[in-house]
Amino acid sequence: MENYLYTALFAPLASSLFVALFAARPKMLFTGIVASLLIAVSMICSFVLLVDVNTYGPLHVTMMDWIAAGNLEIPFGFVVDEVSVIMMVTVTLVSTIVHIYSIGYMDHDKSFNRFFSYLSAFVFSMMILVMSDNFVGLFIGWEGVGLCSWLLIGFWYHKHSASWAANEAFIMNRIADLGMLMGLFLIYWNVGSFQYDDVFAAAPELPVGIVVTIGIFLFIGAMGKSAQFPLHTWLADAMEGPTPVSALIHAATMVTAGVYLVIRAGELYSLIPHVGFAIASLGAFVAVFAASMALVNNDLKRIIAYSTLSQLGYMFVAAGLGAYWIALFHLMTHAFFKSLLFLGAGNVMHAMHDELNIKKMGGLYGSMKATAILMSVASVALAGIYPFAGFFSKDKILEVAFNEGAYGLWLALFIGAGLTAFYSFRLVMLVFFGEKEHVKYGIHPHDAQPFVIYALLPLGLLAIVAGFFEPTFEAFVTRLVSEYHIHIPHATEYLLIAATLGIALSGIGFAVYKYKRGGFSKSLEEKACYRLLSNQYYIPKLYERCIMQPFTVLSKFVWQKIDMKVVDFTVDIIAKCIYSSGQEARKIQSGNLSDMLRWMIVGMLVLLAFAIIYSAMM
Amino acid sequence: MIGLTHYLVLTGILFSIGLVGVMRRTNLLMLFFSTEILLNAVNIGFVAVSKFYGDLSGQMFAFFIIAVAASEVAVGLGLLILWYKRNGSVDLNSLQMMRG
Amino acid sequence: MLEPISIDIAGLNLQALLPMAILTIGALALICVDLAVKGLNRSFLTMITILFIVLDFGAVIGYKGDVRGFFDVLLVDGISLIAQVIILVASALFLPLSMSHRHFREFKMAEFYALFMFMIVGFQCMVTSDNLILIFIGLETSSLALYTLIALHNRAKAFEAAIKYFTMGALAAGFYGMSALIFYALTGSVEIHQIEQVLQERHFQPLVGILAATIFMVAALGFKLSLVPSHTWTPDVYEGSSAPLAGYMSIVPKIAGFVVAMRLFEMLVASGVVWLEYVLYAAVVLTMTLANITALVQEDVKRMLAFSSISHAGSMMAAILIGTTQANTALFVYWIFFLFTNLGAFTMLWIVRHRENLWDERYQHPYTKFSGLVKIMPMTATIMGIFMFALAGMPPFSVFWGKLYLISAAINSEYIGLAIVIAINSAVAVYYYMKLVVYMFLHEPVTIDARLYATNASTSLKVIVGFAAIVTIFSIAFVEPLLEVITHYVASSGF
Amino acid sequence: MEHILSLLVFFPAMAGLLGFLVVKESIRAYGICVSAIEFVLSLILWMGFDTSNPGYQFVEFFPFVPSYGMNYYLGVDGISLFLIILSTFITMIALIGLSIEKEIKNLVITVLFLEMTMVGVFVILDVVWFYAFWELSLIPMLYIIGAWGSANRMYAAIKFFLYTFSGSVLMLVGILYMGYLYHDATGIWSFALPDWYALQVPFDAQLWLFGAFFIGFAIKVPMFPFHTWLPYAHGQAPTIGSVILAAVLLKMGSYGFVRFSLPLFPDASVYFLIPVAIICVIMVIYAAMIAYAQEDMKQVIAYSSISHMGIVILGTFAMNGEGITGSIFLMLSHGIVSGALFMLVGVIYDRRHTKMMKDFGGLASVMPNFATIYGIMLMASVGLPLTVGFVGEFLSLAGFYRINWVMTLLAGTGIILGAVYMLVLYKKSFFGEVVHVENKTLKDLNAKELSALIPLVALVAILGVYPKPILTTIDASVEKMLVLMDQKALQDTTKELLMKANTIGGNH
Repeated sequence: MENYLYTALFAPLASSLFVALFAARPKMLFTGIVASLLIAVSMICSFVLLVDVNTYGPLHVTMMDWIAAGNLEIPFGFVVDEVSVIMMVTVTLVSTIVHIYSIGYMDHDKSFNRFFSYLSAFVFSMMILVMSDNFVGLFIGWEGVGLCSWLLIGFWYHKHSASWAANEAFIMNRIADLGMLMGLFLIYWNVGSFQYDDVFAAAPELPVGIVVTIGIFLFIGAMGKSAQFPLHTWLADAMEGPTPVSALIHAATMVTAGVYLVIRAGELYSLIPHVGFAIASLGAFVAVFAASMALVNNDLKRIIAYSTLSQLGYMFVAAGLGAYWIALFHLMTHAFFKSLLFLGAGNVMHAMHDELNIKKMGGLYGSMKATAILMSVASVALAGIYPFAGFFSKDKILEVAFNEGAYGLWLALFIGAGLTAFYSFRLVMLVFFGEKEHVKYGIHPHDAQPFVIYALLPLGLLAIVAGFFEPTFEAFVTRLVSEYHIHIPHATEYLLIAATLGIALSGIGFAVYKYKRGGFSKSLEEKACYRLLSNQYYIPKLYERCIMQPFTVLSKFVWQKIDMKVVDFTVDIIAKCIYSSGQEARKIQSGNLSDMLRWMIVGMLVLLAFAIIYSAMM
Repeated sequence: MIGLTHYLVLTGILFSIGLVGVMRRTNLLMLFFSTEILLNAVNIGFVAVSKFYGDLSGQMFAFFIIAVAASEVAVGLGLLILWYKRNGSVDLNSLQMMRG
Repeated sequence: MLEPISIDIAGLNLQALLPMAILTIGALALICVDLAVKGLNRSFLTMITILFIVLDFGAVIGYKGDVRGFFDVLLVDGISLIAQVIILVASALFLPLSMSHRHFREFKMAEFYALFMFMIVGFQCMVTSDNLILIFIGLETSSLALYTLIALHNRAKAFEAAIKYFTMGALAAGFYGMSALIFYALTGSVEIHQIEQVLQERHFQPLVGILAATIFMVAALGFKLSLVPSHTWTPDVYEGSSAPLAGYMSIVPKIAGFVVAMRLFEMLVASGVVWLEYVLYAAVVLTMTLANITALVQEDVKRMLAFSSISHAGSMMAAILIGTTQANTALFVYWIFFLFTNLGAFTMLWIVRHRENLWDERYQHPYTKFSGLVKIMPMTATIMGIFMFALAGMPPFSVFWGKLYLISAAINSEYIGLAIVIAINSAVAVYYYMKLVVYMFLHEPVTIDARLYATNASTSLKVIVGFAAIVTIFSIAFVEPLLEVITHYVASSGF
Repeated sequence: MEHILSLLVFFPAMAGLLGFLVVKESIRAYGICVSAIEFVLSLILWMGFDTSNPGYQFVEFFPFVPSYGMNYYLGVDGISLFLIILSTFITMIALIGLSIEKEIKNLVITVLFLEMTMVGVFVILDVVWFYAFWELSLIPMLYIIGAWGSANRMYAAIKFFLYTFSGSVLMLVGILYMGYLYHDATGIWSFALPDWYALQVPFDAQLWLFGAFFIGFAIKVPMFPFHTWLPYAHGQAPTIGSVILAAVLLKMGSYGFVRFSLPLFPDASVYFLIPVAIICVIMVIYAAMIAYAQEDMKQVIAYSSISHMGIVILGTFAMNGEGITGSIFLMLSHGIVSGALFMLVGVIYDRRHTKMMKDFGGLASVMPNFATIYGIMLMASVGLPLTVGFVGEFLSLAGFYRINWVMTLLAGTGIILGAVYMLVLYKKSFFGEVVHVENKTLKDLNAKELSALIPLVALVAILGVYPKPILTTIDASVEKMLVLMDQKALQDTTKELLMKANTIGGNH
C-alpha cells in the first residue's frame, strides 16, 4: 500500500515539475492533459487507500529524516488514516475535476502551461498538509499551499489588483503562521516531538495552561488559512485569481485546512473545551458576519467567497464543539457543492467576457442551461435543502450547537442558514433569470465546451447524493476521532430540522419572489446599513488606514529619520568630530618658529607649575 | 658672603631671562644669543655646585657646555648666513614657508 | 681640596671606545682623502661609509655582557647594544639612498658622509653611556651634524627646516643642561646609576627638585622624541629635508633618545611618585592622539608620515611608561619593524620624487600625486599600499607584531586604559594611511605617464625597497628570533 | 590529506600571485578554474571529514612564536566545515557570474586573496592569526567596493573599512587580555583556541572580555546600532562584492559569536543573553521596516540581511543545540540565498544600470527565467519550508523559544515583515504591466548567469529537503561545545539556564 501512498503524494509533484519544464513556452494542450491524468492517478490511489484504510486500518510510513538538531528530530512521515484519507479523496477528486475544467477554462491563456504547473504544485502541497504525520510536516504543506495560493491568485500578475491580492493573502497567512509556529515551538518544548501520536499521548499529562496556549496558537494558524475574522479580508480579494483556483483553493481545499487542523488536533482540543467553545463562537460569528456581507455584494465570485467564509464558520462551530466528524463531513460536502458553484461561476464569467457584476447579467438561463442547472443544484445544496448534501451536514451542525446548550450559537447559525439561502438564490436569480442586462453591453453568452460541463457532472452528482453517505462516513471517521452523540429528543430534533428547512426555504422563496420583480429599490442602497455591508463593515478600509498606511509611514520614518538621521548620523558625526578636531589641531602648526618655541617653553612651565603644586600638596 | 644659593638664584634669573628672550625675540641673531644665555646660566650653576661638593665633574660639564655652545654658534651662524643670503632678512617671520 | 688624578690605562678599557673611534677615524680619513683627491664619485663615498659602518658593526657585536670603560663614562649593556645595532643597520640601509637616479649636490660632497659618520658617533655615545655629560656630548654632536646635513640639501625649505630644528634644539640643550644641573645639585653626581642610588637613599626627597629636574628632562628629550608639545618641528623638518634624511630622522635619533629616556625615566617612574607616571601618561596619550588627528588633515604624504612617526613615538613612550621587560622588548621590536617599514615608505617617496612640484605648489608628495597609481605602476602602488597598511598596524605586516606585543605589555602590567587608547588611536590612524591607499587604488589617475613617477628610481633604491617590502611582509618569521634575542639583552641589562 | 587545510588557505593566494602573469583576456577563466579547484578541495575536505568526531580534525600545528604562544594552528570541526565550503562555493559562483570588464585582472586577483582570508578565518585556531585574517579580509573588500563600485563608492568603502577596523581593534585588546589571563593562570603563553577553551575566566573579566569581542563581532554581523555601514557598502559595491560580503563576510561575525563568545565566556554570554536578544529583536523588526521603505532593490536585500542576521544571533544565544545548530545552518542558507539575490540584482543592473524598483515593473513577462529564479530565492529568503531558508530559521526560533517566548514571538514577526518587503519588492519589479519602454527589450538570463544561478537554486532545494547530513555534523560539534560551556560555567544561573535550555518539558 506504501506505493499507493507515495503515488498519491508524488504524482502531483511529478505533474508540477513536468509541466514546469514547459512553463515559459506558449500553450501546449498536452501539459493540461498530462497534469489532469497525473492528478487523476493520485485520486485513484487515494480511493484505493480509502478502501484499504476501511479494511485494514491506518497506514503509517516514514520516508526519510528531514531535520535533526539538538533533541529535535523531524522526519518526513506520512500517515493515511480515516481523517487524512477523507481529505485526500476530497482534495484529489476536486482537484482532478478542476484540472480538467481548467483545460477548457484556461484555453486562451498564454500562460496555460504555467497554470497547470502551479495548480499541480498546489495539490502536492495540500497532500503533504493532510498526509503528514507530524505538525511540522503539516506546516510544510501549510506554507506550501500558501505559496501556491500566492502564485495562483497573482497568476495574472500584470493586473495590479491580482498581485496586490496575492501579497495580501500571503502576508495575512504569514501572520497566522507565526501564531502556529509559536504553537509548534510550545509543543516541542513540552513534548519533545512533533509526531501527532506523541503529542496526543503526552497532551493529557501536560498542565492545562500549556494545552490552552497550544490550542490558541494553533487556532491562530487555522484562522489565517481559513480566513476567520479578523484575518478574513484576503479571501474575498483572492477572487482576483482565475476561477478554477477560487474553486479549488479558496473554496474546497486550502481554506478548509484550518478546520482540518482543528479536527486533527481534536484530541488536544477535547482537553480544553472552553477554547473549543471560543472557536465555535468565533465560527458562529463569522457564519453570520460573512453571510451578511454576501447579501448585498454584486460581485459574482465575492458572493461565493463570502459564502465560503460563512460555511467555514459552520465547520468551526462543529469542530469547536467537539463534533469532529461532523465538521469533517461538512468540509467534504461543502467542497463538492462550493467548487461546483465556483466552476459554474467560471463558466458564467467566460460567457460574460470576465464581467463579474451580477447586476449586469440576468437571463443567462436561456443561453447556458447546463451551467444554470448545475449552479442551481449547488445553490440548493448550499442552502441546505433536503435531500441535497448540504442539508445533512449543515443541519447536523445546528443540532450540535443545540445539543451543547449553546442556544446563542444555534440562533446565529439558524439566522445564517436563512441568509445563506437568500443570497444564494439572489445570485441565481440575478444571473440566470430576470432581465437580460448583458445585452446592453453587447455580450452574446454561450455555454462552456461540453467536456467542461461533463467534468462538472460528478460534482453535481455528489452535491446531490453525498449526504446519504452520512452514516457510513460517521462510522468510518469516528474510528479515529472521538464520537459525538446527540442527546436531543427525536421530537425536538425533527422540530429543529423543520425549522431550519423552513428558514432556508423561506430565504429561497423571498429571494425568488423579490428578484422576480426586479429586486429591491435603489433607495435601499443609500441606507447606512446597506453601505456598511457593501463596504464589508469598512474593515478593509480600517486595515488600510490603521495598519498599512501607518506601517508605511512609520517605515519611512524609521528609515529616513531614525536610521539616517540618528544612527548613521551619529557614526558620521563621530568621524567628522575627529576629523575637524584635526583641523583645529592643525592650527598649532602655525609654522612660526616663535610659536613653536613658546609651545615648548609654556608646556614645560605648565608642568613645572603642576610639579610645584603637587610637591606642596605632598 | 656669597654662597651657593646666590649662585643658584643667579642661574635661575639668567635662565629665565634666556627663556623670555627665546619667547619674545623675533630676530634670529637675538634668539641665538638667548639660547647662549640659557647655556651660560647652566654653566654658572654647574661651577657653583661643583665647588660646593668639591667634585670636578660639574666643572667638566661646564667646559663641555662651553665647547658645545661654541660649535652651536658656528653651525647656527652658518645657517643664519645662508638664510640671510637667500632672503635678505634674519626675521623669524620670514621663516614661514612650511605650516599646517 | 681636589684629589690628584691618577689614570690606570688598563682600567680605561679603551676597547669600549672602539666603535666610536672607528667611525671618527673614518670620517676624518674621508675628509683627508677628499682634500687629496678631487671629484670622488658618490658611489665611492657611499660604499666607503657603509664599509666603515660595517666595521663599526663588527666592533659593536663583539661585546659580551655589561662593560664599563673610559673613566666609567661608557656603559655597554644589552640595550645599548641593541640600540647600536638598530642605529648602524638603519644607517647602512638609508645611506644607499644617496645613489638615486638624479644627482643631488649634497651627495657629491665628502663632507656629507663625514658628517653622517660623526652623527652616528654621536648617537652611539648617547646610547652607550649613563653619564649625563657624555649623553649631552653625543646629543649635541649628532644634532649639530644632523642640522648641517639637512641644510646641505640646499633648498629654501631645507634651510628653514634646519633653522627651526636648530633653534629648538638649542633650547632643548638648555633644558637638558638645566635638568642635569638640578640632578647634579641634588645628588652631586652626573652618573645616572649614582643619581639613582643617592635618590633612593634619600627616598626621593626633596620632591620638588626631582620633579623640576624631571620636567626639564622631559622637555629636553621630548624635543628629540617629538613628544607633545615639543613636536612642532617634526613635520616642518621632514618636509624640508630630503626623503632619505627624513626617514632616517624618524628612526635613528629617536631610538637613541629612547634609550636615554629608558635609562632616566624608568628609574624615576619606579620611584613611586605617581605624579611622574601621570605626566608621562598624559604625554603619551596627547602625543599619540594629537599627532593622529593632525595627520588626518594633511595633504602631503611626507608630512603625514611625519605626524605618523610622532604618533608611533608616542606609543614607544608608552613602553617606557610601562617599564617592564616585556615593554622594553616591545619597544625595540616595534622600532625594528618600524625601521623597515618606514625605510620602505620613505624610499618610495624618494623614488617618486620629481624635479618640479607638478601636483602642488608647495608639496612634493601631495596625496593627489598618487591618484590611480595602481593603474600606472601596479607594483609600486601595491608595495606602497603594503607599507601603509603595515604602518597602520594591519596584521600580519611588520608593525602589527610590535604593536601587538606592546599592547600585550600594557595589558600584562594592568595598563588596560593605555592599551585601549593605543588601540583606538590605531583605529584613527588607519584613516590617513588608508587615504593614500584610497588615492592609489580607488581614484582615477591624473596622468598616465609612468615616467613621471620614476625619475629618481635607481637599482639601489629598488633593492632597498624590495628588501624593506620582504621584511615587512614576512615579518612574522623574524618575530620569534627578535623576541628571544632582545628579551635576553634587555633582561640582562636589568630593564 | 595531512596538509589539506594549509592548502585550502594558501592555494588561492598562490594562485592570485601567479595570476599576475596571466593575460587579461584569460583571467576570468583562470579565476573560475582556481576557485573551482578550491571548491573541490573543500569538498574533499568534507569527504575526509569524520562526522562522528565532534572535535577538531585535520589539525596542523607549527609553533611560530613559541615564546609568546602564537602558533600556526589549523583545524576544522562541524561548526567551521560548512562555512569553509560556503566560502569556496560562493567565491566560485561569484566568479562565474562576474560581468565586470574594467580592470578585471586586478579584480580576479583581489577576489582570490579575499578567498584566502575568508577560508583562513574559518580554519584558523590560533586567535592572533584569526585576528590577522579577520583584518586582512578588509583590504580586498575595500578595493573591490572602492574601485568597482558605483558613484558614492569611496565613502562606502572607507566607511566599511574604518567601521569594521575600529570595532576589531577593541577585540584585539580583548584577545591580548585573554592571553594575559591564560598566562596568569597557567604560566604559559598561548593563543590557541583549544587551550583557551580549557580556561575558566573569572566572571568580572568575562563581562569585559565579552564586551570587547562583542563590539568586534557586532559591527561585522552587523548588529543594530552598528549596522549603518552595510547599506552603503552593499549599495555601492559591485555585484561580486555584495555577493561575497553578504554571503561570507557577515558570517565571520556570527561565527565569532559561536566560536569565541559562547565557549570562552559562558557566564557572560548568559548574563548578556537578554540584552543581546533585545538587540536581535530590534534588528529583525527595525531592519525589516527599513527594508520595506526602500526604493532601491539592492538596499532592500541589504537591510533584509541585517534582519536575517538578527535571527542568526538570536539562535546562537539560544544556548541549546537546536538554536545554535540552526543559527549556523541559517548562516549557510543566508549565504546562499542573499548571495543569489545580490547576484540577481546584479543581473538586472547590468542590463538597465539602475536598481530602482520604480524603473522596473512587469519583468516577469519579459524575463521569465529571471523572475522564476528570483521568486525561488525570494521564497527561500522568507523561509518557506522545503527551501533552505526555513530549516535554520525554524531551528533558531525554536531554540530561542526555550529562553524567552515573547522575544521569539517578536523576532518571529520577521517572517511576516520579511514577506511584506520581499513581496512588495517582487510586486513592484516583476508584476504589473511593462511601463518603461527600455524594459520591453530586456534579454532573459544568459548562459553565464544561468550557470552561476542554477547551482544556487539546486542547493536551495536540496538543502531545504535534506539538510540532515549537514545538521548532524554541525550538531555534534555544537553539543560538544555546550558540554564544555556547562563544565566551565562558574555561576549557578548559567548552569541552570544551560540545563533548562537543553531539556524538554519542565516549568517555564
